[in-house]
Amino acid sequence: MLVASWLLLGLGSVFCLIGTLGLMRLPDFYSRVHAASIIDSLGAILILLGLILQTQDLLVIAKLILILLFMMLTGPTAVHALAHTALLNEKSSSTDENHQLPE
Amino acid sequence: MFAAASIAILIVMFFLLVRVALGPTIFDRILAINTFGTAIVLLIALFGFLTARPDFLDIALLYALINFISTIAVLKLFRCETLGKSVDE
Amino acid sequence: MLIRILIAASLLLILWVLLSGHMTVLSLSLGAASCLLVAWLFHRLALPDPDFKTLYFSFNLPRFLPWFFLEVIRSNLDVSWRILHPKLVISPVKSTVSTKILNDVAKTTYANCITLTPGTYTLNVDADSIEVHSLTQGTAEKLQKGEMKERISALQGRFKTP
Amino acid sequence: MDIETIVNFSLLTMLALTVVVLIRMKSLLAIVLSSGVYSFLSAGLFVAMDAVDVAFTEAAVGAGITTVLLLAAISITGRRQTVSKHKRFLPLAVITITGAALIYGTLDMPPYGDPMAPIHTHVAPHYLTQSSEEIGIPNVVTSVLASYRGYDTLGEVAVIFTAAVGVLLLLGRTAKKGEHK
Repeated sequence: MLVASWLLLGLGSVFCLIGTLGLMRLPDFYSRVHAASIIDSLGAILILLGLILQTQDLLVIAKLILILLFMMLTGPTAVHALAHTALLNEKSSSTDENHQLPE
Repeated sequence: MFAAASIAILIVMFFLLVRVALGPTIFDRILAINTFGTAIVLLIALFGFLTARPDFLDIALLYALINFISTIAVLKLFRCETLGKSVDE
Repeated sequence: MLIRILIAASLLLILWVLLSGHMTVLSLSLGAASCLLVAWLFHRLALPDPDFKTLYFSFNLPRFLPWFFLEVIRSNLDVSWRILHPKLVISPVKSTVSTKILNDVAKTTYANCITLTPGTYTLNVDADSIEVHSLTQGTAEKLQKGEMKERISALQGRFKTP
Repeated sequence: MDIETIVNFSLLTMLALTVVVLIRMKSLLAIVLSSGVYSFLSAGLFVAMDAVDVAFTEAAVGAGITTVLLLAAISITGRRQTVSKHKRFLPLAVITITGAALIYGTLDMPPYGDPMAPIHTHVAPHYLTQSSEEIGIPNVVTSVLASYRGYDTLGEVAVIFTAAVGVLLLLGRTAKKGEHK
């Protein structure tokens, strides 16, 4: 049980680091979103699962599962809203010459 | 292992901060800040286990929700130029 | 409407008990009162479906979730490999997927599942199609084949009509 | 060096870095968002120092409400910082003197976590030992805030209520103006 938990925590950290590397390496905003979603999905899932295996307290497990659930529900929504707004902004700035590109 | 994972998350946070500073577009910054929220939720959860006080999880839970709200608020501002109207208007 | 408020309040009460951990009469009654108040205040915002359509929706979830979890791991490994590759083998592409056979809940689930698997995320959701940004040509083609869509449309159960 | 020290120092370093980033930025939207990062970091620091309740407030107020309120303010003003034409020496002098005074003040403070510090020897033991008998709430911080310092908290609530009413009045007026456009 504990070995599995350490393994999950370690793997989660590695995926978080890979996601960060991607966030630094990838060339443009739209591809960077993919890198950030590695941290949001597998990085967070593995670390929280690893923590769940560490405890026997049912309340703590319930809270960890709730955190996981909220993240899995809000994460994609936020990413979609971000990408959609970026897309709209790009479209309106390509038709409107006076539009300033956001910094 | 908690310590190693915490340090990994701290490194992640540092580089996200670099992305916030570099930009170049505001959407890159928002993306980095949103991910920063995820990272700090994980850090607090790990830190609670590190110090054997899992009641810190309440705060992690609150952060997971707050982070979403501020991201959505700023995106709405972008979309509608104001916070007081609905998206369809 | 009263039933919907009560359902929402009892769901909130479960959350209250999970978060507080106290099972005394005082704590529970205060919790119930505040849950009712919140459910009433936000009844215009969102309440559980009175016809329980979303409940039917979730009966097939145990079959879907393990597959989806494996899919998340697979796509994570794929994107990680591409990031770690010294030459950064990516070919970002936008594509459109039709969602005509899905109802609203399934559409939302589909869009969220696409975003949750790294390598693809939704850019735009229309009435009967979803615009997707993929990191590589391969993931875009895989999405076009529609395995995930089939599995999600199987989740819809008896409410197949949109 | 143990891990808690590492976490503390890393958070503090990132806090300082965030301030530098904030100063260098010109776009007000980016500044408001990055100040959310600042709140997250300082709340993380509060967690590391065991001040869980303060961290709770910092997260809800600093990262949540403040961000939304500042965004609302930006939406009815402008998005770019105007270049100030004032002389910069006076503000610099004021800030330097205030900062120096604050740092001088910290020299008198007892070390962090010192059990013999004045704050830990006066009323705190009484609160810690007697609060569950006198008030009957498991959380000591709550009983101190809501009962031992009840008048103080009443005053705070009045301040927050006034602020909320003020914000509602200001935002409500602009919404009506928007309708006329």
